[in-house]
Amino acid sequence: MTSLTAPDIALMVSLGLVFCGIGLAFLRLSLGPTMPDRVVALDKMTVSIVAFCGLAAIWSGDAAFLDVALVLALVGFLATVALARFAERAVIRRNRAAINTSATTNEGETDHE
Amino acid sequence: MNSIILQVGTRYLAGILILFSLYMLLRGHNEPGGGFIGGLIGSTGFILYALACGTAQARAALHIMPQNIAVAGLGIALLAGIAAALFGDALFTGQWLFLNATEDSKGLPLSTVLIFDIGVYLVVFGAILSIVFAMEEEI
Amino acid sequence: MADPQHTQTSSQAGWIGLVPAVLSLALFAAFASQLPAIAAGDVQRLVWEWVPALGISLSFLLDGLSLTFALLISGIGGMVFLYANTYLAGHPQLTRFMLFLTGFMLAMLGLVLADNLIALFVFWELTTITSYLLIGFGHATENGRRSALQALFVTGAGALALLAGFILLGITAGTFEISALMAQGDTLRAHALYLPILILIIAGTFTKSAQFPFHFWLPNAMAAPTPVSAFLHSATMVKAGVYLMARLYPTLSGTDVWFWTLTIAGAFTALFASVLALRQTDLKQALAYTTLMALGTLTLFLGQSSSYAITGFVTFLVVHSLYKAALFLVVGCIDHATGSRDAETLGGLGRAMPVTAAAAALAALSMAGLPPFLGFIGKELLYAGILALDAKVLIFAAALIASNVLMFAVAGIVALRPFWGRAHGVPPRAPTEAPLFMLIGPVILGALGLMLGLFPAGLQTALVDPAVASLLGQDTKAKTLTLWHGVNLPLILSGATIAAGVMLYLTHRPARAALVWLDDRTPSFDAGWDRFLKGLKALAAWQTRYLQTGVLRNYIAATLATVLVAIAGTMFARNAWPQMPDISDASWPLIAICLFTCAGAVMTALTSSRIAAMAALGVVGIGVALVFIVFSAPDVAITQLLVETLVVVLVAVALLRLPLLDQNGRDTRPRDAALAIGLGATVTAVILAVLEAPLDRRLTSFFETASWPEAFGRNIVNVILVDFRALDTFGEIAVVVIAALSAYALLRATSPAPNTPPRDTPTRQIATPSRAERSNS
Amino acid sequence: MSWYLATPLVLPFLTAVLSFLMRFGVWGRWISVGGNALLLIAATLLMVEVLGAGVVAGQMGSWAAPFGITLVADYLSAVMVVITAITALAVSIYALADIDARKEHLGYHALFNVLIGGVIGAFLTGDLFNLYVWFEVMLISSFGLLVLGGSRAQIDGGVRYVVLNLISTILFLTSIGLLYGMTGTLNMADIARVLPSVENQPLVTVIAMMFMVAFGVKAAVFPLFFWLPAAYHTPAFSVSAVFAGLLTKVGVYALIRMFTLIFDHDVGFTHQILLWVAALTMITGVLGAAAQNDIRKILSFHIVSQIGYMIMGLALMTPLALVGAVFYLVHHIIVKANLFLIAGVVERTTGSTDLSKIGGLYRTAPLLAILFFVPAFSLAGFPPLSGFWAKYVLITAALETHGWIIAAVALLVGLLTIFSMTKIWAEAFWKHHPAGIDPKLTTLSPAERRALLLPIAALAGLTLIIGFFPQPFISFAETAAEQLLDPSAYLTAVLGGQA
Amino acid sequence: MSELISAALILLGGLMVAAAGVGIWRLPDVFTRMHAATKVGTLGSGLIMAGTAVHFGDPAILLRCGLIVFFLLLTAPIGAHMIGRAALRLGVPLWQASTPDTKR
Amino acid sequence: MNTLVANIFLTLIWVLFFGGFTWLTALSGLAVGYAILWLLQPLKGAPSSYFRRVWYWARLIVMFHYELLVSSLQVLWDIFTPTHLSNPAIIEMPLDVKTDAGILLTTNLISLTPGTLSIDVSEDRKTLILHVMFADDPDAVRQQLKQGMERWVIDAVEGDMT
Amino acid sequence: MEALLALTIGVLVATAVYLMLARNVLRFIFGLVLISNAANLTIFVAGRLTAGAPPLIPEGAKAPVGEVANALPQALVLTAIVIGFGLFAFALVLMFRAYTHLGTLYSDDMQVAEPRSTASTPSHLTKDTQMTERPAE
Ligand code: NA
Ligand code: NA
Repeated sequence: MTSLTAPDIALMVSLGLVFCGIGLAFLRLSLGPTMPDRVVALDKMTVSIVAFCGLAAIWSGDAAFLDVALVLALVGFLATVALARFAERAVIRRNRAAINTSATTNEGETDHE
Repeated sequence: MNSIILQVGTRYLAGILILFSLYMLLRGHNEPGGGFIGGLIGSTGFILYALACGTAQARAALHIMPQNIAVAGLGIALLAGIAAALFGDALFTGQWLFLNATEDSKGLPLSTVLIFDIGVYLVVFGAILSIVFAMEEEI
Repeated sequence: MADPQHTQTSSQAGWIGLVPAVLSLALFAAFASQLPAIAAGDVQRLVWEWVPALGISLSFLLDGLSLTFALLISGIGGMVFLYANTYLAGHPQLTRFMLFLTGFMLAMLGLVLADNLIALFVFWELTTITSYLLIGFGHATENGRRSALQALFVTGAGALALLAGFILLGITAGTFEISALMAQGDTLRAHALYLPILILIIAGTFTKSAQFPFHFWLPNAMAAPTPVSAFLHSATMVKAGVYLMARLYPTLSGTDVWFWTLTIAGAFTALFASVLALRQTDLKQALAYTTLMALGTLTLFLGQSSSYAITGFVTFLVVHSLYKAALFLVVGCIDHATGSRDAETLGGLGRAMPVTAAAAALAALSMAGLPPFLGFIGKELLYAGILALDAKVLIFAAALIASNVLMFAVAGIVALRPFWGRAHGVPPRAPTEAPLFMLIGPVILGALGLMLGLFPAGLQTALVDPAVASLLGQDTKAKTLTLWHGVNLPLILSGATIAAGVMLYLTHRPARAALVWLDDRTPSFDAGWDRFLKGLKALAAWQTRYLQTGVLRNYIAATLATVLVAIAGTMFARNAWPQMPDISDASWPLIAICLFTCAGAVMTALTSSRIAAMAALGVVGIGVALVFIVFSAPDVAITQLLVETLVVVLVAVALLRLPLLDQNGRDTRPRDAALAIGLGATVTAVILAVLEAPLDRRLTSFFETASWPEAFGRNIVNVILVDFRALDTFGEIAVVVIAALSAYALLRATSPAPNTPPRDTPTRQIATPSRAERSNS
Repeated sequence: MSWYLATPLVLPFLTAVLSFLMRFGVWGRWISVGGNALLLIAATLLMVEVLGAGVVAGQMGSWAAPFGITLVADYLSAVMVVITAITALAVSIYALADIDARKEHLGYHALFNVLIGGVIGAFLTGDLFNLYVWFEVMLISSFGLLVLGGSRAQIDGGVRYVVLNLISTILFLTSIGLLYGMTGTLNMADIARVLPSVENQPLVTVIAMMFMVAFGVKAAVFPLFFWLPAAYHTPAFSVSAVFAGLLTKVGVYALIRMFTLIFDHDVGFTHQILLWVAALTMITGVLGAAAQNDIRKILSFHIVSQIGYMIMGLALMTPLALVGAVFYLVHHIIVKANLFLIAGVVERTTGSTDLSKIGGLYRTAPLLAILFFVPAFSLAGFPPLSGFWAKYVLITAALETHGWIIAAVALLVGLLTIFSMTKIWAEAFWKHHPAGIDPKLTTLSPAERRALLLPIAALAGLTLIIGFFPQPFISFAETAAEQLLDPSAYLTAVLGGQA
Repeated sequence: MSELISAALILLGGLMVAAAGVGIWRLPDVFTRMHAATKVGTLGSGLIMAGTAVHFGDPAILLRCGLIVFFLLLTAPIGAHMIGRAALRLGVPLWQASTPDTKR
Repeated sequence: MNTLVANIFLTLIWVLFFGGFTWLTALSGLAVGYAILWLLQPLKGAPSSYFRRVWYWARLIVMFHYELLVSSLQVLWDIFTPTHLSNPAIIEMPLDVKTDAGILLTTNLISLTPGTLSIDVSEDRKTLILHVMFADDPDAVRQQLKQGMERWVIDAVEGDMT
Repeated sequence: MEALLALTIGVLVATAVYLMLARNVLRFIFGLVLISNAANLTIFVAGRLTAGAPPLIPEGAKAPVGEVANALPQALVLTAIVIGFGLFAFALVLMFRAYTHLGTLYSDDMQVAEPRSTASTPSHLTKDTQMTERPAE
């Protein structure tokens, strides 16, 4: 890539922007503060990777990377669903525990994390 | 607990996922894909099903115990390898049959290699489901 | 230490013991038939190939020495079998006993006849095992088991040294055939490995023959039934060590080391044992110590090179075997009849047991060295041998004479007092004469002592001459066995011995009391054994506690530390460090991806939030997938993403029942961090070093050219998976199947998860109301 | 004739599939027995072929050598396959009485037979990555078998076993990747051919050490053995028998293969380290055994100790030493598997394997006593049992090379082995049962007795045969050692003209 | 021409993805962040896919890109719904949760 | 009927996957689709008639994209302005749409249009819980959604029922 | 490029090792995932890197056009990923079982297979286990 054309520049810039998006999502992921925040961040990252695959396909000139994107678009949300369900179940369990144990004691679990 | 949105979404997505997995399986020899990827995607279809509607329903839909699918897959893959003996070749030597072959195209390829990949698919599919289902049922 | 059969004595002997008795007597006859030929200087060899690859053959050598032993073993064996058949009649494990005893006898015969060092060793160990089983005949008692182990362990230890010695000898000489080794004596004695060979072999023989300081197992071995003691621990097995020293006499003897080692050990053992023999009140124990004395004497004589000494050796060997076996059998008769072996209390049995008494008297007189018994001839030769000692060190002579004095007294105590002395107590049972089969042995053996003493010439030509020739070569003649040498120094010494012996016998009670007093105040080797075992167990326990701590983290740390040391240490030792890495060629997207991945990894390591850890794992997975995408691996990237998704799904499911991560559950942070950083850096260094040279891509080139034309696939990766390397893939799906079956089994094998909280769960929870709780209310 | 090689590999998997699919009912177990009987026949045929040809190689998928995956059997591989088949058949018969229907339904036969398949694959493969795959097959099926009962002890033992073995697995995988990065090939013969021309020889030593550690964990050498005594006493007896007999031996086999065929470039460094490892392994193992009071724990630590002997043979790297290592491998598999099987019968008749809680077998179960005595004293190295020849050869090899210390250690450890074996003998057999039980074999049903004792007796008989007639085995091991030290026949068989 | 359209589309898409990132970083609570992630992010990815399709100009690739977008549109809201539901049930506090209609 | 439609739908996707129509892919797609639908029988219950509502579908698609674009800008604005102008709230909205497909479509489309996010549907399927970013007037939002997105979906999916 | 990945692998290994040494076996599992990724990347890097050229043969060609990425390590990594997943899944289930049956995720407190005397249990353990929550019923 010695002489950059407009599409190349657009590609690079877009790539940079996608990375920025992923990076910001990562920050949210690490900071939380609640469980759903982290799940949202991860979900967002997955979707961004789809975008990255598109850019990679353009960059390499090979459509094979679209297959990666296709798989990710279909399957990626499974992790989100699982994590969300995890968060939700935690509530049910906590509530059940709260009923079982006396009103004053509380579980050590902080489901927000 | 059960989400209507997820259940309804699953109805479409699970079918698409399984379809997609078969597609990835069949084209794997020439494009990205293959038995592993196919099996992994196929299993996600039923995992989604299990997450949305519970494992009992997912197991009912599957009809066969996932472990049996996996072991049968292993057997199919093995038979695909042993089949070479019928042709006097070494274990896992691919045997090919091209239907409707012309000089341009090789036609429709049928091969022990594809059978092997189907075995791989079934193994991955069955194995992942048996773990996930059993694990789900623990909760 | 009564034998277990006492309560169930039966006069009806079974037939089972007659089989080995007949066998051994037939063997005796067969060996005896060889006497003329051997006496004529013939040496017979019989060779079967066994392990030619290792130079080991089942070769046998019949010469004077081995014939002497073979006759003693089979002859005494026959009588012991007859004896035991009655002695143990009705015992539920009689068959087993006879089997072991027969096995022992055959092994012992193999030992003395073997002409190959390794074959000899095999028989040597077979005697050890059978002896272990026989000593452990009283296995129901703690003490019986202890004695069996002690004997096995001590002789086993010696045997291992012996094996090393044999191997070295074989390596040095280039052969294991004893008959071939004899010719190489001079070369071997000059060899650099002579000393180690000698030390190792002597370690073996000394333990087997119970020389000081390995003597302590032998008296304990008397836990075995009396026939065993008579056979193994006096007449045959303990003489295996002596036999071996004699067997290797032409090969190894004649050096200063040989002389001093055998002389000192033999003399000391003889004196030490005979003193201790006097101390014993158990008849069998007393006999056991006199056996030690005899073994010491034999060893002492083997140290010498004079013809007197060797003739004395051979004669005393025969003498001792005859009277000692007889005496053990007699003690067995006493024990059998009265239920007691206590020298302090027994007395006056002569009237009730006249035949036994007669046999005892014959044996005891031979033991005491009185004329006209063979014992006298033996003692005369011993004294002549002492006087011919290579080093005229008076102390050895004194030791030997002193021990003979003691022997004399012990002979009286053991064989005369119980029959003709005054009883000091009442034995558990009223004495009756022993059954016939138990008398045959003692009588014949005792009578032989007298017969051979009266007519020693036959013994001389048949056994002593050929045996001495085996040790000293055909050129050297044995000294003459005769009752009357004329009045010479040995005769005078004999007289003095008898006189002193009588004195000692008369004063043995106070002497014994003094010895008991002394013995109680000196360290005991037997107690040392217990301390040794205790120490061994303590060492084992300490080591195991130190290594196998049961703490998984320690195992992991040790394993990872080993990895680190192995890699980094080798890089240091072999100077395999790479050049400084050059990362200037990396594109910024790659840098971003790497940073992203690393950030995810660090976050996984440091977070204490479960969901953050899970998500961070996902980040790493995505980052790695991005690497695969950037570097053109769509199949791998897809697989990676799918697997990553499944990982998250599975972890999310599992975590529903798992507790929170601990906040700071780490007490070894510096160690862990050091290991982590060290391993990370090392792995990086190795990878960098590997990457310095270019890669040979011929495999890939082949796949690229063959993929479509030969394997009909355009996706090379998939073609590799399902065709070129299908076997890998097959194994891999087997892994997947089995992982699933295993996980399924693990989840289903156990009953449905217990409803109650698991055992270790603390019931009290830390009371910090969660934010969720607050906002809910 | 690649099917000579492929059949022993394929059969266990076929058996596994069929016995799993038929696992409800009695079919599964008999398929397992029958499959393993066929496996023994196939292994014997392979052995006959190898005896005729020296080294037999077959290219799987018909792709020529460095490109496809080669299966190859030299003397060492062939004998390991045969021994594996023997062990597998013995254990599958034993399992008829040892494994209950519940475990069968959960897939015991599939796990077991796949484990055997993995072991055979590891012995037969001539490809490094393929070796990794078979190691994984073994590993995961051993995980499953270990925890199949689901008891607390099994789960705890399983955690230890799994965690430590996974570390080794990852290291193995990494090492393969790096070696590929240096040589560009995965075929072991090809690597051996290419490696001398690699410029950076010091780095080859580094990689060699990585392999040494990776296989060292599998082989349970010092200081990497922790997982073994932590886990081997927990599973079903037939499972621990096959673990004890086969699994660590695959690690030893891999070490022997790698450090004769591939990493013989820096013997002064690598094999010297192996020698120290061997000595420390022997000592720590035998002392560990001395500290135990449970039959299976004693036997487990003895595995460690015995592994040291085999490593010693490799470390000395003389023809005779390798004879010793090979002979030891064969002897130890038979003997150690048998001892664990016997421990199972002991447990069935006395109620425990804890020595302080049992006893009385000598009096009332003499047959079992004899059956124990043979392998136990063989393990302790008493002549003329198989273990004696193994130790004899190794000690001779050590003394020939003036390895005084290692010879002394080997002898001393032999002595301490006697100590442990007699401890079991004295406590479980000689001593009276503390609870006053008369442990009789007749408490087992006739069918159970047949299934339990037949394999034990057969293995004991094998021990005796090797002990009394060692010549054919020794001369076989000699050829095996020659092949290991001079791999030209191996290279030619695998690579054809390229070698 | 198609190159420029493609460039514009991917640039715009990139901006959207980045904006979604900013949104997820800056917005005050999990629900508002979800707005950014789910739709702005999906939109961004969709635009980039459109750009990719235009870039290649191949009907097969166009179809594939269409499928990708379709799948994203199908799954993203479901995922968002699951997260939102969880957040709601967890009782994650709502930013400025003072509107009278607010339930729970 | 429903099954047939679904089957055709799956066949179509199958053909799309392979990137072109051939008889082989079509036939195999039918077969595969049939197999999958058989597999998923427990989930049965597909939209009623299909072809009649092509028009409504077209309207739905167009309107959806329009909404998507317009309200995206609104959210973007809020993201990039230093202060958050939005007044978010969780509101409930009664649902008229009945069928599964209708509910899914409605909720998804509501989620995809910025500013509104479907959080949950009540167990009785009568109420939709929404998160709204600009909820200054919740009733207005409800009204807008019911007359917009839900209407279009109902027309497209369940025209016969209303 | 390779060097940068080597560094990344180093970081992955370091974090994985740190996790593996933790008391909570769940962290070990996380470490296992990380180090598996590191091993896969190592194989991948050892096969050298080629950007933007997947090892696919275009329609009509008999071999890949131009230099494409090394396919062999890709196949190996793919195999390793799947095997790694199998091992991971089992390990996870095992740790899960360990918790439900042994009542703890702290390897120090699992004392069934290798019981230790309670006297030697470090005191800090009792303190830390209080941080665990009650398992679900
Ligand atoms: Na193992
Ligand atoms: Na040992």
